[in-house]
Amino acid sequence: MKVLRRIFPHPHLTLLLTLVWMLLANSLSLNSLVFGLFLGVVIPFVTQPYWPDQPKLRNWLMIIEYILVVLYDIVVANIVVARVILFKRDQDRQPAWICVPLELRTPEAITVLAGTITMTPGTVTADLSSEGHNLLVHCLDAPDPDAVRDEIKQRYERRLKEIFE
Amino acid sequence: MSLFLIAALPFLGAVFPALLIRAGRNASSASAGATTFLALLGLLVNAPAVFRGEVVTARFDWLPGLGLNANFYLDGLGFLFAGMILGIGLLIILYARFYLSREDPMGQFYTYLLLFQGAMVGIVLSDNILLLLIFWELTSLSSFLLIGYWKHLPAGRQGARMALAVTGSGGLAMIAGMLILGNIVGSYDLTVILQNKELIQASPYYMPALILILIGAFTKSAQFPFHFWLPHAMAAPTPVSAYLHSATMVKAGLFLMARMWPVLAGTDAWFYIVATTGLITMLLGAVIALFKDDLKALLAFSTVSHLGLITMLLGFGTKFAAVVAVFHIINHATFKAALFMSAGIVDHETHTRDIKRLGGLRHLMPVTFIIATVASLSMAGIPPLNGFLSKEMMLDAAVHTTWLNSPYLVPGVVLIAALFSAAYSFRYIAHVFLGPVRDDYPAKPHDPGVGMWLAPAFLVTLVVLIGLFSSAIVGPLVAVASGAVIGGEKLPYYSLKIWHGFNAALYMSIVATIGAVILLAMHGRFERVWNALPRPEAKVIFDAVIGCLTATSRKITEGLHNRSMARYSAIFVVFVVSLAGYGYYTGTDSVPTRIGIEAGVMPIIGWICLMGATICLVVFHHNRFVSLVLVGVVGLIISIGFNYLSAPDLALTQISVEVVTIILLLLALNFMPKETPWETTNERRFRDVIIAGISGLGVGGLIYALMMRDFAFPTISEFHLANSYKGGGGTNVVNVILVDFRGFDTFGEIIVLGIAALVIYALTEAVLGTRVRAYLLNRKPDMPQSGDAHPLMMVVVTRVMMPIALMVAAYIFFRGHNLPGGGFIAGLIAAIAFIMQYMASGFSWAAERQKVFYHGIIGSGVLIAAITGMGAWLNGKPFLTSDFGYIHWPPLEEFEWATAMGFDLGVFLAVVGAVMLALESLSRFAWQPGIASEHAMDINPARDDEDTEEKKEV
Amino acid sequence: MSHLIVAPIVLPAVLAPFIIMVLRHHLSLQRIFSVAGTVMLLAISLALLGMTLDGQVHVYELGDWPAPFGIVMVLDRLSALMVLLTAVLAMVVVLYSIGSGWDNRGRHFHALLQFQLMGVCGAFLTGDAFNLFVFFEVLLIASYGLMIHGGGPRRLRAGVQYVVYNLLGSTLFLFALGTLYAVTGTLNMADLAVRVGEMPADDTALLRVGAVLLLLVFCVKAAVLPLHFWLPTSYANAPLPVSALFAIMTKVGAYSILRIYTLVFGPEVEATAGLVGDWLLPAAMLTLIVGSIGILGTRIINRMIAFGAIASMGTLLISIALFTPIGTSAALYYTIHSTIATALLFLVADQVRERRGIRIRSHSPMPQAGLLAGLFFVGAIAMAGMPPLSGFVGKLLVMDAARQSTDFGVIWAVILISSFITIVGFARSGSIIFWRSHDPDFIDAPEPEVEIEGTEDEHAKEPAPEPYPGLAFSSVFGLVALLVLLTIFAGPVLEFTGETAAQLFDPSAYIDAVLHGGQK
Amino acid sequence: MITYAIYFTFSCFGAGLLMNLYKIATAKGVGDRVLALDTMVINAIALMILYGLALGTEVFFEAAMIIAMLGFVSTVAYARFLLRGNIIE
Amino acid sequence: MEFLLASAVGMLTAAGVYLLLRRRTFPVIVGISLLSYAVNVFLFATGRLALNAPPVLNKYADVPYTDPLPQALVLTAIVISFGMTAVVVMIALSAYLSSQNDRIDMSENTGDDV
Amino acid sequence: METAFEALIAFFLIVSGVFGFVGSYGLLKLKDSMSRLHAPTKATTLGVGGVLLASIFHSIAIEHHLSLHELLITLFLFLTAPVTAHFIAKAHIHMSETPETLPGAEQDGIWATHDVPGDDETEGDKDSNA
Repeated sequence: MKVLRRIFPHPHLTLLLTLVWMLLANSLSLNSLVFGLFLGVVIPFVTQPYWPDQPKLRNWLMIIEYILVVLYDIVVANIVVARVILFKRDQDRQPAWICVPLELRTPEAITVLAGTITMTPGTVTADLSSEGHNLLVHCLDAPDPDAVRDEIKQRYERRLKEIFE
Repeated sequence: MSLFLIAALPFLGAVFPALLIRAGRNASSASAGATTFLALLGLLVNAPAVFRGEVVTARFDWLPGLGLNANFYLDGLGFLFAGMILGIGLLIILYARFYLSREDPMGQFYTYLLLFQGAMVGIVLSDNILLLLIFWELTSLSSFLLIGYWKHLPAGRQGARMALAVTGSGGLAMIAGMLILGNIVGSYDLTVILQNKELIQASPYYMPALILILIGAFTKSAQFPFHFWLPHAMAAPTPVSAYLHSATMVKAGLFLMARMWPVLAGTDAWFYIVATTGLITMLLGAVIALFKDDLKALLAFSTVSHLGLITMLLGFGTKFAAVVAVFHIINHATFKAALFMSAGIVDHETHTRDIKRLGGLRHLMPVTFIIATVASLSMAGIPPLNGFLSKEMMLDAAVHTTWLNSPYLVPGVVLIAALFSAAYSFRYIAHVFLGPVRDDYPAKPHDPGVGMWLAPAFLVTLVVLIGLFSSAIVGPLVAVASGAVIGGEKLPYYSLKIWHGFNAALYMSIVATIGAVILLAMHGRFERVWNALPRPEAKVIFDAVIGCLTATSRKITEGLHNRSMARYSAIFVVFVVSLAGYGYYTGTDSVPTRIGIEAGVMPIIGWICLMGATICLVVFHHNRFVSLVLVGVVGLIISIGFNYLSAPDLALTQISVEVVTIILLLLALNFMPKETPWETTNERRFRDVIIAGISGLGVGGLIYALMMRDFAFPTISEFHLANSYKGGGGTNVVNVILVDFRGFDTFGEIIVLGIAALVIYALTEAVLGTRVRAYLLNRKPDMPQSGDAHPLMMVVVTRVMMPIALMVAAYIFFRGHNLPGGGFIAGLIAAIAFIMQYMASGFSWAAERQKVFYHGIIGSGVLIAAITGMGAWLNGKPFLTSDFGYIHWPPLEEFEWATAMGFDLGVFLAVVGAVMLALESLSRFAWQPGIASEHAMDINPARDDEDTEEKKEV
Repeated sequence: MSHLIVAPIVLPAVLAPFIIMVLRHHLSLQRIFSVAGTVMLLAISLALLGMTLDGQVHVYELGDWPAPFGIVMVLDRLSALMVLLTAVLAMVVVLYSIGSGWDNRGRHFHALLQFQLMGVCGAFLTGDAFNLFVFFEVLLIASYGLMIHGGGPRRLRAGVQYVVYNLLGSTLFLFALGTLYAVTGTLNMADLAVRVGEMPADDTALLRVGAVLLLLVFCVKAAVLPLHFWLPTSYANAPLPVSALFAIMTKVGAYSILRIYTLVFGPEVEATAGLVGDWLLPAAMLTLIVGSIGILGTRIINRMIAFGAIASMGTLLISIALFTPIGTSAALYYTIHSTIATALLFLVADQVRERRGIRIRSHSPMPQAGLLAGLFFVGAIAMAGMPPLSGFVGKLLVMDAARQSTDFGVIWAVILISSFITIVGFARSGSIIFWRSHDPDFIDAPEPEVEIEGTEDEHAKEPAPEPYPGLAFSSVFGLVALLVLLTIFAGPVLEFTGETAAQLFDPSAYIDAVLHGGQK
Repeated sequence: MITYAIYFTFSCFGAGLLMNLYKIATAKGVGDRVLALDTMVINAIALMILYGLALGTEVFFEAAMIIAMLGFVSTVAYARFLLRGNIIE
Repeated sequence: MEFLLASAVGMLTAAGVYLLLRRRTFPVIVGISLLSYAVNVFLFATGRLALNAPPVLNKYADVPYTDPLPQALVLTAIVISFGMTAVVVMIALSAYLSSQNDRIDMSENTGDDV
Repeated sequence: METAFEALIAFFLIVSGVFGFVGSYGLLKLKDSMSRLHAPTKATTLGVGGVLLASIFHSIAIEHHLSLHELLITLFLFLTAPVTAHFIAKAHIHMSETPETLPGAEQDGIWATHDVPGDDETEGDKDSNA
């Protein structure tokens, strides 16, 4: 097991990389699969020192759900924000800083959360607090900052907590 | 003995004194003497042949391509001079042994002396004027060393430099003259030239050749107006003076004139130039000599005067005068060498050469007195000494010379010169040896040991003997030598007797002698007048000229090369553009043959972006950071442009290089000022804009013109397109060109990259080894720094990105042969993947995880590329010959292998290693104690949970 | 097809990475390998020279691709001669650097030196214009590293100028190559020659631009006025053994001019008629004059010799600019001479610098002053073209070759006058450096200490590591011996250069060998 | 239909590029310039894919992918420079 | 299209030359990079321009290809100029750190003209 | 079928065009720089995403082969865009904001960008919270 662990330090990563390879090769041939797998094994092995203590992912279904939620939010938020930019007068807009307290502790999870916040238009993760327990988020137009915060915690953080911890 | 050996002996022998000096001064001087003696012996062996009228020759083809051959020949003239050079040289070696003091490096002295002797012998024996030139310049060089022998004396150094400058430049003029001469005749061999008098004198180049050669001769023989170097050369030790100024160096010019006499003399130009110069020099030297208080200066100017005399004789162009000249050369050598030696003895014993401080030495130094007196009287032309003989003949020749239809001018001037000549000769005797004994000599004078006076005594004996038995002793010598001078024609009538009866010459002699006595008696009065007279001091003028030359040179040099890069670049650009324009406008231009591609909206937008960004870049360049951002924009657009214009490989390369370059520049900018000050004037900026605009127009116009025309011939890339797959096994032609058709370029290119990294590394090491390190350690950032150097998000993202990026790199690498990509781009991507780690997690954290040294990666990359290339040798194919094939491993599909892959792997490794080494080295500048962290992220909430858990456990 | 032809490039290219990889921390092993590599290079170059003696042009087709589609290395007399010269110079410089401990004053000296050799040899051997560019870059970037070897503020600042100027030159090179390719569609020199010869007469303007630009690139390398500005500062501030090695770099420019403008744009090519000779000759004369004036007008030994190098390039280029076989023959002889003489002076100057600093002023006497004075004297007379050394022979050859020119009077005057200035300059500096130090009145006349060129190696004031002074001196003596040999055997050498020139002026053999006969 | 859509999208992104350029030229702070450059990169990616789509070729894909992958490195480097002065520490 | 490219090359050259004539090392280096962009595009354009004709052989169709050779040359040139830029940046930085002076001219102290 | 696909492709293209434009336009229009930061995310997500989707459909419908590698670009953008935005935001905070202009960071007291080591005040905060 230990040997196996040493050879496959990051099984998820191996999978991901093989997928990336297949995408790169843009073909579903045996050759690319074998080669992708080969590289998928070799590269994590080489880069192992650069990614110590990898998180363990628990809930695969949750991941898919999360992705779908985020994609949906992105589309919706895009439209909202586009309206704000195009049609709202600048002085009517109410930008706001909000502080999102974090329950997540894994760096990976925090990163995913922060990334999600940024990628959904209208909010940008600006900073982390000095001990990493809060996220500073900027809202393009948030008449009610607290609602935004609650939504973030509800929609994303909760799911991430399930996935990562 | 072969002439080669005679000429070579002094040079060969020159090694010994320097080496043998460790064995003692005697050994050193003995070796010099022995060498000279051997050479003299060798010369004498040839004497019978010479006196029979034969010409001894020795030929060796040295540089037949140029006509410069080591041809020597020995005729009467050469024999005379060689004999003088070697004979007096032997005496000088003896004399110098006792003259030089213990502190003087005697080995050096003899070495120089022998070098000089060899050069002189070479001159007189050369049968090739180019060879003669070599020896000629060699005498200048070796005399430079001899005159400057006493390095601690400023006079010596200056005198040496002056002598070198004057005689050397004369030599240079002579080179031109000789080349012209050779060009006229078609050969550089003297024997040939000497037979072509008519050809030479008829040539339109006769005058330039004559003047140039005479400049050489005059400078060497200290003729007016080049006479001034000679007295200053007196700073040399007396043996040197005695040698250089009696028998050798200064006689070289005379020798040359005598040598060239058969072909150059006989024209009006020759007469007026040479004779007049000689006449002036003779008079001038004689007058100045009388008023010199320095013994050696007196002798020096007397030498100048006598050289003038001989020059004048040669200039007369008559056979008789030529014979007299030869005769006087012999006589002058004997008495002048003796005089210099006697002056040296006086100096050596009394520690002064100032005539004003001397007098009455005849009692204290009787031997020296006798030597000096006899020699002086000979110089003054008193019978029955040899000086008298030749002087009489000279006067005789002068009397028969008309100068510009005036029969009296020459004799008149000659008479005055003779008068002064006699006067200074008498003064040498009267003011040094006669008179009362003084008690204020700087040292207690007495006669020196026999070693010192033996040599001058021998010469003085000769003076007397030649005077008495001239025909017997030197008659044959004069005959053969003069015969050589006048070119083998019949000798004129002359007689080397004391008594020629009462003739004009005798009367003149008598007048001169009596006049001289009177002049000497009134010397004090004349001296006051002389000192009051304003007269140009040659040394001052010379120094001023040289000083001016130096100062001007400095001004030009420093003015031109003022180390202003901006100016250098501006000159570069302007020059290049204007010459290119010249090239264009002198050629014929055809009309454009191609129709351009219509530009769509997108290219125009891209163009606007590019132009806009470039203009902004120039406008905002004072803010360095902004200029870098704009460089990024420019790079991005160019990369898109490459892609748009069907160059995907270029686009990939451009964008990845761009990223690395930006990182590099930002790393450097961190330590540099962030602003460029406004320091140029508006005019300068305007000028720069003009220069830049013109160059831009030029380049733009050029490429436009090129693009609008078809190739005049089919391009070679058609072959590449046709053979890329067949011969190279790849469909991406660009890549196949890179790794196969032109793999050698790529090989060079990765080496360039590798060297760049090495240079950066070496420089980092060097700079961090100096006080810069301390500066950097104490350096406070010049901009406020934020917290959170290694943000969590970045770290996490790069951790995910890195394997993916490497995957992409691998993909780009493997597909490169068939699709856009390849080792280079892959290498850059991989390098950037690593750089991301450095940027995100910190230098020390990332460096700690780096197990392989970048040096090794670079080296192995280059080696792999080279070894792949050399693998072809095993197949008997040239370097870098590639091979490829297909492998089929069931159940996999067939796939291709190519040796080019190995080469590309080398490229990949070299690129990764080079980029990483460069960036790592640059990053090391920023290293400061305390910034290293064991953690990749500054803030990691997971970590303090662990901490608390640990605490709980405790 | 002998693999030996590519050996002068592959050998250092393999040796240098090996040194970097394996011997990075072992100076003594580095030295051994560096010397061994150079010895081998010398042997190879001798063998190559032997191969060319029968007058044949050898072609090596890299990657087995026929010219003009692949890259070829071409070995003819000229390239063999230049490679040999490089190897000889390298040998001396390597030994000297070891002897003087210079290689220990920074990192990677030997690796960079080997790379430099690779670049130089490649430039001499290649038969492809773009490949020439690549090798130029190889030798340049190695030279950047060598030039700043050891560091020091002034040297580094001079290094910036040097690099920037040469980057300009490289950029220009690419412009030139692009133009030529766009016009002719080829990069192979022989193929270029063929195509240029067949160029339609009514479409020459762009070709001419390309030819001029290319010439200017080489003029930068050859330090022709007014493109010589990179030279004085960089040579004066580089470590002196490196400057000695750089003596070959200017020759690369001269070589390229000779190669391209006899082979491709030869004197009889109509399309580019009047482009080269018209101004190269005056420019060369100006170079000579400015160089010699510089010798007299500077107060720093290094810089003086740098100007000497410029002056000698002037003489050399005068001879090249005649574009006659006899002129070229003289130029080649002078090339050998000037490389050795320049190197010699730089090495002597390094010994002087080691003992008393680099400024031309009086100073307390230094150890071994007599020996150094002698060596300096030899170097100076060689550089000034005084007999008996090869400089004089070379000068005579050049002047003799110029006889056929209509402007021979001007050329002679320029050569002779600049010789005069050079002599005065060297006499002045030599007497100040070596003689005046013996004058009690002048010893250590206090002078304000300012930062000047060359004195920058403050580490040099520390006890410099000088493990084998004898080795340093013997390499200097080696150069002297070479000068002497070059003088004595001037006849055979000139015969060879004459044959080389003949080969150059009859490019058909070269073109034939490259385009048609390479495979045989 | 697709052709017109492509034209429309081209012009949108093209206009975007021009606006970015305008921003770069006129922005007051350096941060905005970096931001504009970043936007430019994104627009460029979109343009490249669009172009590949319009021409039906995949040759543009790699360039777009590499820009997507590496573009951020330079943006981060710029930002890091503003933050810390030193981009690798 | 040709005109656009030519004018862009001209502009880059002009900007590069202008910056090259500045007196500090940094703008000069930036100028050199611009010049190398210019020359790369120049060299690229010597193969004449072509749209949608990348020199990647198509096994299935007979399509036009642009001239691959200049592209290969430009690739080499880009790499080389990258190496050169890296070196010059490093030397300039070291020079600045060693002498606290980033002037590219050395004329403020000619050394021997005291 | 073909037309439906074409319509779909066209739709995606137009959507992406609009959002791409809005992204760049927002950069100009919005007045405060923190708000401007929001604009590029539009271009990143729906702008580029739309084109990518269009491209994927295009390859399926018009060229009749499955080509999913456009997804990679999305992957990269989703990975990198937040980091870029984060950094630019941090740069803004660093240069234009002070701890006072931002909301408090609750128990951590200060935001990481302002947490400059060596600054006493923040050090103190840090200690009290640790």
